[in-house]
Amino acid sequence: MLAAIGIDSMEGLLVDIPRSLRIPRLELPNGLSEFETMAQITSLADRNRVFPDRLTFRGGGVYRRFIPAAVAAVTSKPEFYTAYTPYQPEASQGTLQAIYEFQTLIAELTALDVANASLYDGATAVAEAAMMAFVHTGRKEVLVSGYLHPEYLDVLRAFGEGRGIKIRKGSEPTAKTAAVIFQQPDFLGLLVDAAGLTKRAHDAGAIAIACVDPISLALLAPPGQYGADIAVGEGQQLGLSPSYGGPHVGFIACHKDLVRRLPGRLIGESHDAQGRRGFVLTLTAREQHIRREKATSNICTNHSLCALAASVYMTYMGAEGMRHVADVSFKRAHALAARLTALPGWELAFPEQQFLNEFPIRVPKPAVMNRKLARRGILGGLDMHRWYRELKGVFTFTCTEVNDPRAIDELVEAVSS
Amino acid sequence: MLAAIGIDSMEGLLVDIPRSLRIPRLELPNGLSEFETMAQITSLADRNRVFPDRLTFRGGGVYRRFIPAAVAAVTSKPEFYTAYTPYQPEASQGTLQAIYEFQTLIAELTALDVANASLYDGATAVAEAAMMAFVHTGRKEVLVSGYLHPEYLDVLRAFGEGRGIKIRKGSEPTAKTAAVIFQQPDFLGLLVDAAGLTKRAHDAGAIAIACVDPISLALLAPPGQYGADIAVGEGQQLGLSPSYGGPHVGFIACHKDLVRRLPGRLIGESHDAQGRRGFVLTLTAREQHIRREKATSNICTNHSLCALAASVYMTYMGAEGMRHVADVSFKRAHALAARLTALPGWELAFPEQQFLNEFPIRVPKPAVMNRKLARRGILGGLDMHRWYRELKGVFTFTCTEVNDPRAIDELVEAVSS
Amino acid sequence: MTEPLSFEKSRPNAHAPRLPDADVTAAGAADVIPRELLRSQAPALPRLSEPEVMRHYSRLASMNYSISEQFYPLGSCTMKYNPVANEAAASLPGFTALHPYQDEESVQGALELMWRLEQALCAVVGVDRVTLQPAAGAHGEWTALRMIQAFHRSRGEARTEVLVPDSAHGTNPASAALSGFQVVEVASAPDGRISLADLEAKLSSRVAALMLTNPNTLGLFEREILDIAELVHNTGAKLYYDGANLNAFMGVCRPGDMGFDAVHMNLHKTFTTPHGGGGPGAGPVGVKSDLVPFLPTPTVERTNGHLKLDFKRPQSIGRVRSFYGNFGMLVRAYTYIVAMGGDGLTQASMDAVLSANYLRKRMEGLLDLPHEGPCMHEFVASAHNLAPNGIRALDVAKGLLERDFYAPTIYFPLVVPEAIMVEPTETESKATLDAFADAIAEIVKEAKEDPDKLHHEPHSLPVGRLDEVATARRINAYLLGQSEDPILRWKPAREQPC
Amino acid sequence: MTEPLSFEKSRPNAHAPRLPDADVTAAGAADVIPRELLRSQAPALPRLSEPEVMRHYSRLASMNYSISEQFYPLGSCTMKYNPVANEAAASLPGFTALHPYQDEESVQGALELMWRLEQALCAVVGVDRVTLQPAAGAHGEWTALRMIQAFHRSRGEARTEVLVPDSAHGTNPASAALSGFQVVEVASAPDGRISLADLEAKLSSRVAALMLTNPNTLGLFEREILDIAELVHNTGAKLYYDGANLNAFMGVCRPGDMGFDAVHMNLHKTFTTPHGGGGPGAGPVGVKSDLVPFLPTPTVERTNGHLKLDFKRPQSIGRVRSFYGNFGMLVRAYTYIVAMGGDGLTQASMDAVLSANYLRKRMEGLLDLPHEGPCMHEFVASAHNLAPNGIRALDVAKGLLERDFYAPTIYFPLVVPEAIMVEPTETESKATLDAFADAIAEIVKEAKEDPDKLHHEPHSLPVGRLDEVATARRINAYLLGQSEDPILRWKPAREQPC
Ligand SMILES: Cc1ncc(COP(=O)(O)O)c(C=O)c1O
Ligand SMILES: Cc1ncc(COP(=O)(O)O)c(C=O)c1O
Repeated sequence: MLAAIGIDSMEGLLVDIPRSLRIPRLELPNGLSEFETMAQITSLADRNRVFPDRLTFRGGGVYRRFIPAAVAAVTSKPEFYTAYTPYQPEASQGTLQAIYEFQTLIAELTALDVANASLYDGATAVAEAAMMAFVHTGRKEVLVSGYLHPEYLDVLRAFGEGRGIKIRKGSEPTAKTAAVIFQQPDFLGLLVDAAGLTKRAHDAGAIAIACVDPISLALLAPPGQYGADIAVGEGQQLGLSPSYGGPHVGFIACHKDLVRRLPGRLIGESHDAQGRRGFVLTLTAREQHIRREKATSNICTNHSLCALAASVYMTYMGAEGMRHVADVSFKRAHALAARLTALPGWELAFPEQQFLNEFPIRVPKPAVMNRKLARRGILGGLDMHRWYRELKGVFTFTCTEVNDPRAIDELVEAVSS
Repeated sequence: MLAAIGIDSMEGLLVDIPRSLRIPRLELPNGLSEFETMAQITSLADRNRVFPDRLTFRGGGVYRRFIPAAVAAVTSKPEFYTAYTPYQPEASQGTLQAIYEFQTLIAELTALDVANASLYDGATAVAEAAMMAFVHTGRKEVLVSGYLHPEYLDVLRAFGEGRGIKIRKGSEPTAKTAAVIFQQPDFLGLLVDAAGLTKRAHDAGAIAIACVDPISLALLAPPGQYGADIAVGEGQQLGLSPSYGGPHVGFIACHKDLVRRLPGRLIGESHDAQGRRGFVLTLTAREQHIRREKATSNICTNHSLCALAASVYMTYMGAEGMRHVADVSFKRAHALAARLTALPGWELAFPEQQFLNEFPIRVPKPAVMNRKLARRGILGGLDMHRWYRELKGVFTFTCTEVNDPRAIDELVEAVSS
Repeated sequence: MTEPLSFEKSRPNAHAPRLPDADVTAAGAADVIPRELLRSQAPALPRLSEPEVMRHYSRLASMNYSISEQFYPLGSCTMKYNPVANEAAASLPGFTALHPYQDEESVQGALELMWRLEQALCAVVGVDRVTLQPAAGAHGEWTALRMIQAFHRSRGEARTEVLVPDSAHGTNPASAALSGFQVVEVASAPDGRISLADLEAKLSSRVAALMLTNPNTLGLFEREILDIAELVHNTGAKLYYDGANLNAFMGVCRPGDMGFDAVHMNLHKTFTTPHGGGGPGAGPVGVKSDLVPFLPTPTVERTNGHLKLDFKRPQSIGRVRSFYGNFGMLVRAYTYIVAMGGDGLTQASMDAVLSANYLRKRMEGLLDLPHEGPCMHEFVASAHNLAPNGIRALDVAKGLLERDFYAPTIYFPLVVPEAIMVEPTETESKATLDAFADAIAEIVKEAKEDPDKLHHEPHSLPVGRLDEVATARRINAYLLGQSEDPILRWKPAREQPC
Repeated sequence: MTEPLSFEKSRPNAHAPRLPDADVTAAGAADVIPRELLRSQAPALPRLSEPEVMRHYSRLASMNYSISEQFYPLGSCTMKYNPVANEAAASLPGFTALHPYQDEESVQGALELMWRLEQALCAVVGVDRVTLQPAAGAHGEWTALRMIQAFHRSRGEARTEVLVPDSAHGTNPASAALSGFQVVEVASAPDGRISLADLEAKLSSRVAALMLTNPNTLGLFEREILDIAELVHNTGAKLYYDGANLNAFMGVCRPGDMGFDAVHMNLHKTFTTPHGGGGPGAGPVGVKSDLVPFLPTPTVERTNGHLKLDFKRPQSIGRVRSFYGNFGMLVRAYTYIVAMGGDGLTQASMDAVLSANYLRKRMEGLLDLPHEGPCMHEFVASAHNLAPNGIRALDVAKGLLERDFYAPTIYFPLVVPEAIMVEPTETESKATLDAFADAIAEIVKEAKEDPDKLHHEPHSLPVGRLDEVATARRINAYLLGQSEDPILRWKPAREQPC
């Protein structure tokens, strides 16, 4: 090829690079065969401890759930995972239709008008929603009510700081408040008065942002039902493995009045000259590649493949299936709570509040409990004291359809032994 | 649908089944969810002990080798694994071309004229070859020379018995001999005088059948080079996992004079009306669906997907790659042999004979050796005494590219401790 | 569009894969082994980089129809959906990494799975024991016939004939011949079922067995199966069941109860192991007690929880293949059985029969339906009615390909002219069945209005109709030494030295 | 042919998946939770059997172009082959099953991998530390700008402007704005490189940073990078490197040595993690020592073999996302780096530059090449020369689709009219590059001889050119309340009660 280009060595192509910048070599070992590479990577994987699904009672934003084999069978198709963002619609209808279906699924689940193609995760979804409210209302304060996931709160703060948005804890919006953000169920697993918070936000002319658990929406009132303006959340439970925290997928849906403020990709229905239906990237005037510094967000690459996984999951489960696992999770969590509170020294931290399948409970021996459980192969509850000074000795425990009754017995036995 | 058919219950469709034959229900438990099913299957898998590749020194017809991730990435494509035998060529060009390439790869490897689309395994491949010789020569005796894999020999006997073919051990063919069968390298890993055996077979007017190790053919003289008429073998080493013995793939190739006697599918090149090249099932006049009792074999479903895996492997490795792993295996096996024979009481069982990467060695403590090795996570040599009275205390050890030098050290240390 | 061969894409300077080095001090093979034992010419394998290899096979894959994308109503082949969980189960390292010569203690899970699968299959077909070793249906047929042969021989009877209906699948007579039997054909009666009269005429003390599938290849249940069994047994012969059509009545009735002595099952049909473009499959064989002593070795035995392989079976016909069968396929089939359960398997057969009858109904007035219904899980139609338009079953098949459906089995069974054998299976929705029926209607219309158009279909596939006759002719020329081109393989331009 | 939506395929009586029952004695949610907190209308999700779900997505997949099947010369996106071993590595249960809140002791392997990846990336780009948390390039840009902002603030400087070249990618100004900066554009010089004069004019004590990619989006190396760095640093501003083009010179030179203070990398470009049809990616950010205190939390720290997550970083900008980044993507990228090694990465960049220049050469006389070569890993051509024929860059792109190639990036960068930005990458063979060049030649010929034919391409894909304007218009009507059809989603006919 050099000859065809008309030069006699690679150097001829690197002439623009100042000599002083050239390095002799990369300070990295030489390459390895695939076999040796996999041996090295596998040895790293083997240095991690894997707790079995059924004995995992820890949640806190990432949950073990049944993942149909169908999900990986779809997302592992190279036609999906090795394609780029669908810039050329005629050659990308597979991805475009799948995302259009995802947008519909999320809109249905949240009972809102429009959802986007995906965001990075639940945390950045909360932050992007806050930015929407900030721009929409022109107000510089965002209220966070109750126990929002502490990491979501941190990310929200980091986003706010750049643009000088004040993030405050509280649920009493004023004329300065751009948005009220609440999580349903909250980080402790407890149900909050979403409708009430929404009303208060609206009364103050603020945007109501609900951060929701997608599985819970098969049972609980969706944001659209109580009038929230924006719904965001983390989609990990929709067919994605814990994977040490990522990649997962953030989703965002909103009322039609806010659609032009949405961050990220939007897919719309279209037609060709022969009247055949097709799908395209649309409303791009919101996006960075068109609007540059005036864009609603800087997001470009998002989490398409994770959104695809979530679509496969929701399509496979259907409304009945999701409702079923949500209800099974509810029953098992309540059965576990009953078993635990029957033990000496164990009591619900907020006995008067309802929960779904994750609940905060005060335990007698916080210091040793999880180490003891780990010895039995159990991943125990999550220590809330790590984030909340006021919750000393309080752990949240989670149950889903993967924690069979025998697993619950094993847990109860282990903590009481 | 019942209504459309014009009946009011399923019973209307089962009228031809005598009442007396109807059963109330199947004596099986009810179905389970995918999650519960996988839990049950996984618990069975967990009841098996997996020895790491690098510490597996046992062969005997099934070997651990590096399998490129590319193999599974191809064979897991539903377009390949959920298709049927390519009866409709226009809608099956993917499978047809892949098999045509497999036929070419095997023909190249064996240096023979034509190979078929695949057989079940190495054992039935040997038997099918013997049947070819039986029909072709009209002679009723088949000679087996030296250490043919004992299970291949058993299968050959079972095939022969039906048709009254005498299977004899020996290497002195007579006018009654239909074929001489030998394995190169033999079951003990030793090299045999393939050329001499072939000549003797031909001098007696018999067919020479070589049972070969496909990886070895990157180094060793292929059957075509020394004039064997038929080459058969087991393709497991070409990208297939041990999988407790199957599914693997048998291959068969032959001299052009015997092509019409070949069992199973053959793919040929063809063209459509526009002159576009395509591939089709051909010479079907040999096969059961056309020739019925006069067919060359009864085989119908064969091992296509395994043949595809082998094609991907050979195409990925190339001649250089296969030669490289064969040579690495050779060197490591000889290094291991040298290390072991240096130990007191260890000696090669056939010091005067050459071997490639598997060799028979006399060990001092046959009764306890493997149990001792297993405790160190090592799958030790294979006890030849199980099959050969004369080989008391003799084990075969195998090395391939997966047994790194440290693994060899661990083995030597374990046996000498 | 067609794709070049991997050999044609080969580039001498393509990145070869990185591979581990020996890292030991030992001479190479070339320096140790005498030259005459070494290879003189390197095989002309393609040389491609990993990206090229992957793209090559991705493009080939996209040239296939498969049940993952198309309706595949291939009669007699039971192309039902293959649950993805089967694949997940079969790829567990606890199964794939097992060496067949590991000690029994280290493979108890694998043996337990095989044992449970045997129990489940016994329950479904109503037999006493099952061997899991045969690699496919034909292999199972041969295995069973060998057992029947051994049974008769053990009683000093040299029975040399096997009866096979004229509607039987080709593997039946072929398997009989491969076992050393003479094949005697039994005629079908006008109603498509086996002719009892002809059967009686052909039965004798020379007969070792009658091979039958039920429902037969026309999709019709052999109503007189009990009389047939009695006739056969009265002559001391055995009744063999070709289980390719087992999907018709799981949970409804059992071959064992019908009087069958030996039964093969196609796990790659009834029990959803994938067909893989032509295998691997698995063809377990179930037998009644008097054939049990002749089962191939080894069998899996279970004594108070502990499992072992039994090689000591004095009357056994011996080994029918290496190791223990297509284990990976057994894992898939067992996974399917656990997930479906007795209730699910029964429902599957019911749905399969319902789909077939619905589709058969929709064929009325479009194609000939030579036999009276109801059918079981499949039915055979005929394109005979289109003969006046110069349209054959083949043209109907190609018309379906053009319309994004795989074609039914054609020209089988041989007893029906222009046969079109349709098996929809239980895993297809009514919407799909209707779309298929509409396509047939469209084709029949086209056959009558513009037969020539149909003759030239398909045209939107990678290739059009291929000239198989020319291919056979060219191969012939090669085999007769009149040409250098084998046609059955690509031929390298020149050889490279090793 | 187009495919119905999953919603349109939905059947009320489809087999719902079997799911585990609760098997505990506890009341259901509906009986415990007050009605007003419960859902009143079930969401209208599709109801399909597993076979239908799988076939639906299989058919959608077959409607995509992807690098697994097509050449994908999408400029600026580095669509190189994704090694399958990456996927195998990332799907090891030892990685996928880890809960982010497991104790450090139980995830040493994961932390070690992250730590090693950080070291490797430091070596490639020449920085002191790297944060692996950003989920994509844009997220990395914003993260870096926040660090630079924090750096200036920590020194009591309120710098409010960020300079961005007019050739920059849209995410650059967008990220700057999202961090609260004013964006000031810097012009390109006629040779396509940044104008030093304009840069000097725009630089001031208000400037926090200059965002630059090198080679720039025209594929040209910024020759005066050292002068640029000096100018920027003299005003106390930081120099930011947009690493989307890092594939151009791995092992040849390093952004850190050029004077860049902060660098983001797109692991989904340079380091072969798949693009997934639009993510997930990963956008780690590397920084020089004076920005290290501001890295987001947590960082991975290694003290004599033991790894921990460090959350106590007083000057940190805090968290930029939940947990520790797109860990699964980090596994893939690290696997690639181990397999390639220093030698392999260097060779990759060399080959990428070679391919780009070869293809650029082949474009001579076919398309305009507005800037002088050599280029680095990509080049920008222009369809301006076809304007007289009424052919635009868009038409050339569609013509390529018709010929089974994905299209280059078009209309970017904005500084080139009718831009066609081509990045072949190192993983394509010469044969593929030639085929692409031939396709361009054919298209240019068609453009001159029969432009109208080209205007109507593609016609052999599932759909032809789509009317994006009509789509926008219809959405507008919906947003203005003039229509009920959102266009941005499928709308169910009627709601089902819960
Ligand atoms: C009726 C019948 N019998 C036997 C067979 C042979 O089964 P296999 O292809 O698995 O050898 C088949 C399958 O083609 C069949 O349809
Ligand atoms: C030059 C350049 N900068 C930044 C980005 C943004 O990266 P990402 O899409 O990962 O956010 C891209 C990728 O589109 C790019 O090409």
